[in-house]
Amino acid sequence: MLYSARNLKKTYNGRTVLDIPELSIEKEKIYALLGPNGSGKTTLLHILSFILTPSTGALFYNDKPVQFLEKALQLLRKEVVLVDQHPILFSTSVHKNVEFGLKMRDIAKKDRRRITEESLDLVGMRDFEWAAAAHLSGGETQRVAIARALACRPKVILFDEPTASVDVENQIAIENIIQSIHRERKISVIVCTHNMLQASKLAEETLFLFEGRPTSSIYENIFGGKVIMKGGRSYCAIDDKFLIPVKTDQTGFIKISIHPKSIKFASSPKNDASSVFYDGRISQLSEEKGWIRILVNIGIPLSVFMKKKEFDLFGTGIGQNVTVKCSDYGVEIIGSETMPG
Amino acid sequence: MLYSARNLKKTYNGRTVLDIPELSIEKEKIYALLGPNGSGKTTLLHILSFILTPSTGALFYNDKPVQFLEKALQLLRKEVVLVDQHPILFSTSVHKNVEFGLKMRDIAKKDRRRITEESLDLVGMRDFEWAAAAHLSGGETQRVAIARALACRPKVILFDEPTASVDVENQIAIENIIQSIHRERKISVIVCTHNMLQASKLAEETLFLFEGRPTSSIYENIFGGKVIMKGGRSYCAIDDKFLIPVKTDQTGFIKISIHPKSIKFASSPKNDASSVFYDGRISQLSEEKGWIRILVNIGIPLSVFMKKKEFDLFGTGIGQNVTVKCSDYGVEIIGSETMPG
Amino acid sequence: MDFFVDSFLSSLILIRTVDPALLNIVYVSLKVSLLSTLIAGAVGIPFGFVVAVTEFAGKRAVITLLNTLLALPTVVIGLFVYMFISRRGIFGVFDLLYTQKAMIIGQVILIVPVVTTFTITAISRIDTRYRRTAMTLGADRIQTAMVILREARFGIVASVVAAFGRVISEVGISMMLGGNAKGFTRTMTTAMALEYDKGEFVLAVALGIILMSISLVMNILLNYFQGRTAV
Amino acid sequence: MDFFVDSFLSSLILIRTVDPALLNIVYVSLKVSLLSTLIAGAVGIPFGFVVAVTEFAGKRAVITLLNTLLALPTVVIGLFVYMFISRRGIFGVFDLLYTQKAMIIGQVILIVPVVTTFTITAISRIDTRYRRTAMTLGADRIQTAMVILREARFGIVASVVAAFGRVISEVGISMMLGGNAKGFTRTMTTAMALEYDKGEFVLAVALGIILMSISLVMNILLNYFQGRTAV
Amino acid sequence: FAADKVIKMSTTTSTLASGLLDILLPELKKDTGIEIKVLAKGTGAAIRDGMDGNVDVIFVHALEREKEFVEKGYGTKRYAVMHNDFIVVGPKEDPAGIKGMTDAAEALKKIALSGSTFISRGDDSGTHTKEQELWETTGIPMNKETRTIVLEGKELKVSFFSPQDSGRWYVSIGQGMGKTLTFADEKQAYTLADRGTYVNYKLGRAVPLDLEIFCEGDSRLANPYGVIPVNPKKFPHVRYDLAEQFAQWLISPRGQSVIKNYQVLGQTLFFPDAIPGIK
Ligand SMILES: Nc1ncnc2c1ncn2[C@@H]1O[C@H](COP(=O)(O)OP(=O)(O)OP(=O)(O)O)[C@@H](O)[C@H]1O
Ligand SMILES: Nc1ncnc2c1ncn2[C@@H]1O[C@H](COP(=O)(O)OP(=O)(O)OP(=O)(O)O)[C@@H](O)[C@H]1O
Ligand SMILES: [Mg+2]
Ligand SMILES: [Mg+2]
Repeated sequence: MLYSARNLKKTYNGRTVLDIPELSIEKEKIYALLGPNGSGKTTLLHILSFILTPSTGALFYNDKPVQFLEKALQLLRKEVVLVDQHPILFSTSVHKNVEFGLKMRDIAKKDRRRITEESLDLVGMRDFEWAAAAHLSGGETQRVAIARALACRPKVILFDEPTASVDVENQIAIENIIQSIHRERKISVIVCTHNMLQASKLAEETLFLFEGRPTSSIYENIFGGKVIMKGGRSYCAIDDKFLIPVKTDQTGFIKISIHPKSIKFASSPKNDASSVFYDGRISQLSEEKGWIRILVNIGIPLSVFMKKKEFDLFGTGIGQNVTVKCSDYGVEIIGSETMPG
Repeated sequence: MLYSARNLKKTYNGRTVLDIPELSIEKEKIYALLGPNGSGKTTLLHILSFILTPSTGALFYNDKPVQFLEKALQLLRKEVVLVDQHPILFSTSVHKNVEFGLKMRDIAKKDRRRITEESLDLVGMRDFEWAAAAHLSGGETQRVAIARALACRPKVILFDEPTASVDVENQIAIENIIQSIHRERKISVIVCTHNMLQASKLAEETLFLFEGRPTSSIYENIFGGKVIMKGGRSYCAIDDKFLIPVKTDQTGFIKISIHPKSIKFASSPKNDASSVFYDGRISQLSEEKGWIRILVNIGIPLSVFMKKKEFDLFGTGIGQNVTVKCSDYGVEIIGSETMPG
Repeated sequence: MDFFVDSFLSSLILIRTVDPALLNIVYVSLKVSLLSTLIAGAVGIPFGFVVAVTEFAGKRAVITLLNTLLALPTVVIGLFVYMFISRRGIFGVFDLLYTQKAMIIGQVILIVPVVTTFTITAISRIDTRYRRTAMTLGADRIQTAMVILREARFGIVASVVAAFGRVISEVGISMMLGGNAKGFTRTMTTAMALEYDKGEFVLAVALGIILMSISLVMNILLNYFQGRTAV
Repeated sequence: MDFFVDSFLSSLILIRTVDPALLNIVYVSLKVSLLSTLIAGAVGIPFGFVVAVTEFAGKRAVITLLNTLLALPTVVIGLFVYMFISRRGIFGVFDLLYTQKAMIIGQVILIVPVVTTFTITAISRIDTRYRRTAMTLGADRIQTAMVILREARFGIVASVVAAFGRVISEVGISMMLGGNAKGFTRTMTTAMALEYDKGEFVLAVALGIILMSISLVMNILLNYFQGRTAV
Repeated sequence: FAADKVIKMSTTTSTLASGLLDILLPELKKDTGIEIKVLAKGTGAAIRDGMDGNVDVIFVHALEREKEFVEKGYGTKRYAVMHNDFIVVGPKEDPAGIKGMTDAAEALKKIALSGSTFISRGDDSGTHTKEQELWETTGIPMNKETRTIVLEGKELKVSFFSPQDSGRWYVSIGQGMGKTLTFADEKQAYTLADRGTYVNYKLGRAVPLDLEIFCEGDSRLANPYGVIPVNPKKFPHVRYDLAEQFAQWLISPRGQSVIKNYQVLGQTLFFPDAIPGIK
């Protein structure tokens, strides 16, 4: 195991923002870390990169317990580099920024120069080598930060939304870089992102966080709504229009997640006791390793995930109208909100 | 015209980062502003929101020339609000941040409270009203910044990558907010984004910037490669593998953009004098107002844009293999790079 | 070490006996120092703000000059002011020399550069996005300034604290322009200087201990107040 | 106004004649002030850094105390040091009193709080992301500190400039611990105080003008040097 | 070793400010090779320096305290070197009408009775001590102010005298002679000054003092200066032999004549006491 953790918690002023009973991350893989805003992704990456100390709990790196003491952490940090969500560059030149990690690793001057240039080339920022880092645009900054981390040639690299401000061309380039460093240099990677396509393109494994806790429910189709009763069954009413079946005794506002694999196409709307049917239109399709991700717009966008074979059976396609069905076993309650009611 | 500009330039230390000979932006529309990193999008938005003075040129707002004098600009700024690319929140509470614009507009205390709460509700940050703004996560910060701008109820609102760090659920919510404020309050909107789907979902008009200049070439399929000659024709060789036909006398490295509408499906590879054929696989499909955007992976991802009717003719779909053709009239040279040769 | 024990005990006796002369000295010290700091703040903070946020030709020269003025000796300030307010100076008719007003004038000149330079430093470091954000949200010049000053408050408060420390511990100007007249312009520091000249070291240090205690109390109050207004 | 013209002309004459006594005074002033500033920087910057970046129980108390020490009067420092280095003091045998070393000791005590508090303020304002970024890139404690100090350099240089201004213009400690002995411990300020005592106001101000000119030159050099190392 | 013949001397500011030492010390060096590191300060602080063993010799004018200094064993012997005299000065208008008076005490009394402003040095210096003595002989009720301090563990009372009901007209400023004169000039008030400083401020400056001499010549107005080497029995490190040599030189015909011939603006400031009638 690259990382494992037990009862890891981070608390700020009494609020627990991260609470991980159990976590295992394997070596030499690419993980995607997903979760809504504020779910603790950045906090977790900071702990895994040894720049934040958890409030309680045990963390193991390469099966050895991590001692949260500066001396010990310094050694570990030479192997693990984080690219921040909103990276900052030191107020020097782009060159010096990228060279920084190499200096810290006592690389010879000649090699430093070469590696710096190579790294900048990778992210297409070689032209800016001698520019003042402070004046770069948002995307340029993010790309230099990636080059700076790559230059360190770490064993593990953690990316916190690495392409959030990066343009389409470089987004692809960076995704390719991530894949190639993983393939060629056997670097372990964790990428935190809100871009589902990116996650499924890159990741071999996926971790989901919700309100600080790892969750099995896929981070998709998250909706908030009010519990209502109708015909002896309970539903979550989204925007007072869409009724999603849900098993609950709660009342008031809840947050639900509909598992994308649990949503199925229905050839014709027949009365299925446990399901609800919705008419919609396929607005997006993408292929992900034998699976198809389908965005069905039923008024709200539903993400559906099915095997390519199953999808092909239906003979439908982009821009076609379909009926989908949803049953309560695929709906999970992930939280109850306190909202004005 | 909401905005028009002539010969607008912004220069930093002799480098012209924005150079707009002519620009017109209509009232009560949603515009998308697209362009690669460093193309001057943020710079333009800063000028349009009257917080940056152009180096030279004339800008008109509501057909009146803009005087870049503090007194005059202050009045204009009450009508135009910008949401920054990496917004900062004042180091007070979330509530005070959102209330700030209202205070500046001398809104009564009672109304301030109501509007603040409403705005936070819109972006789903009501629970954080009394939190310290400095400690919010990336996406939370971005959402509060949007609420802060919305609370001002401006006539024009400029968003600089508003959902870059926002989670999927709230991304949709924010897109809906942008559409509804535009529809209901007749607010003019310019959204700068790298997310093509977002742009096509929201925008009625699209502006492209490349290296500081407005360009007709759609900001897609941008590749860099070396010019090579083969059989009396010139090609741009990408990754030394993919040959894209191009009309040029240049040598060395160039940057090209392949117009997505110029790429066509080819039923069978026949020898067409001016075209080159590539085999690929459809990895993504999305519907955009009667058009289909197709991502064809030929080793590098090609974006293809065709009428739904045309696409349907081919009877192909997601995950299918296709042959596409590309001819030099659809390829534009958008720059030549100085790269180590 | 006996000396410090002596001084400490003496300071306790001084405080316990509520010596009216001492009370007057403390009162004059505090009044003059606080007024000087207030005025210097009112002048130096806006001035520093303007220098920090505007771009103009001689900006670096102005900052260099202000840094130079940090080295203005009290004797020079004293004589400079003296020349204007002495009986023969152009403001002689106002009979300012050897009054608390004269001390305040001199002290303000002494600390305006301190407040100004540190305000400039504090504000320069504030991300320009704060300014732009305030502006786009509709803030006028003054309101934008308030936002920036708020963000730079730690630096600015530090500069004011330093300025206060500078004047309450200052002796040259108080002596030259105040004249150390007993009951009128005698401050803790001029009294200390006098006791030192007399060779009454114990008394001098006892007064110093009282001065430091007062300064400590003021800083604790400020700290408490700042803590409460934070966020 | 004649007075200032006179003083200015006198200062020119003083400079032109290259008075060796004057040269010595300037030399002593600069040597003592620069050494004091150097030592205070070497003590105060690291100390301020540690206070700023570490979280510990008494942090606010330490800062409050440092702020209080900004109000330490020179008389108190003078006497304090005197007690230790006077012939009867525990360090009496080293015969430090009335030497430049004694002046430096006193002046360092005077300005360490200045350097420390302003270093703390400058560093506190630096975004914690700089620290985290340096750390994740593999910087050890010292290297991380250097990054943060670099980012806070304007504030820190400002504090050192202020400290230098404070000591070169300072007279109390120089007088009490140096003794204003001609050729040994006479500085520009103690010479000014003496001229003032003699009633030679013109000469006092002339010396003041020279002092300010030297300080100006130093600041211009520093500005130039800083400009060159920026970016 | 010429460089090694350096001794330290604490003295009152008047000897340095008057310029006397600037004449005296080069002559001393020429004759004896002795160099002197001069530390000029308030009378009290100068004597204190001797008591703490920080200097090798003191040169002050506070007769009573000098005697005490020797009695307590801090100094070996007091050598009377020279004197100058005190004068009562005041504004031209002479509101108290003391012009020409020779009895200093009477003059002060008139100032007090007329309520004219009087500036007191109030710094326990030789001049201040003299002023307090004079006030006591006027018969005007005196105000005694006492402060308790702790010295070497024991409580000790320190007292100051000033005329009673003097709140408005009697200003105690606790500063040196020059500053006191300047103060009196500004406020157009009376004060007791030593002649040397007065002459310097009256004649030596572009803008002379606006004060006149009204009372002089009273025998009580004499201001004697003494030099005392610090006692090597108390402080073995002091350079007693050089200090003694310096003191001997001062009272030698050579030293005495240098003092006698020192003039500022045609005025003799100090009168030698060791050898009467020296030229
Ligand atoms: N220093 C802090 N003090 C108080 N609360 C904090 C602090 N840092 C983070 N938080 C809170 O902890 C929660 C988790 O933050 P974190 O940055 O890990 O979220 P995230 O999953 O990265 O979100 P995003 O997708 O928006 O980047 C947030 O609600 C945030 O407000
Ligand atoms: N103050 C400045 N000084 C020098 N160069 C600057 C400054 N501000 C911006 N630039 C440069 O101007 C160019 C345009 O910047 P801008 O921020 O407008 O780009 P952008 O289109 O918003 O890019 P991104 O998609 O990365 O946000 C960039 O190359 C940037 O380096
Ligand atoms: Mg995050
Ligand atoms: Mg931008």
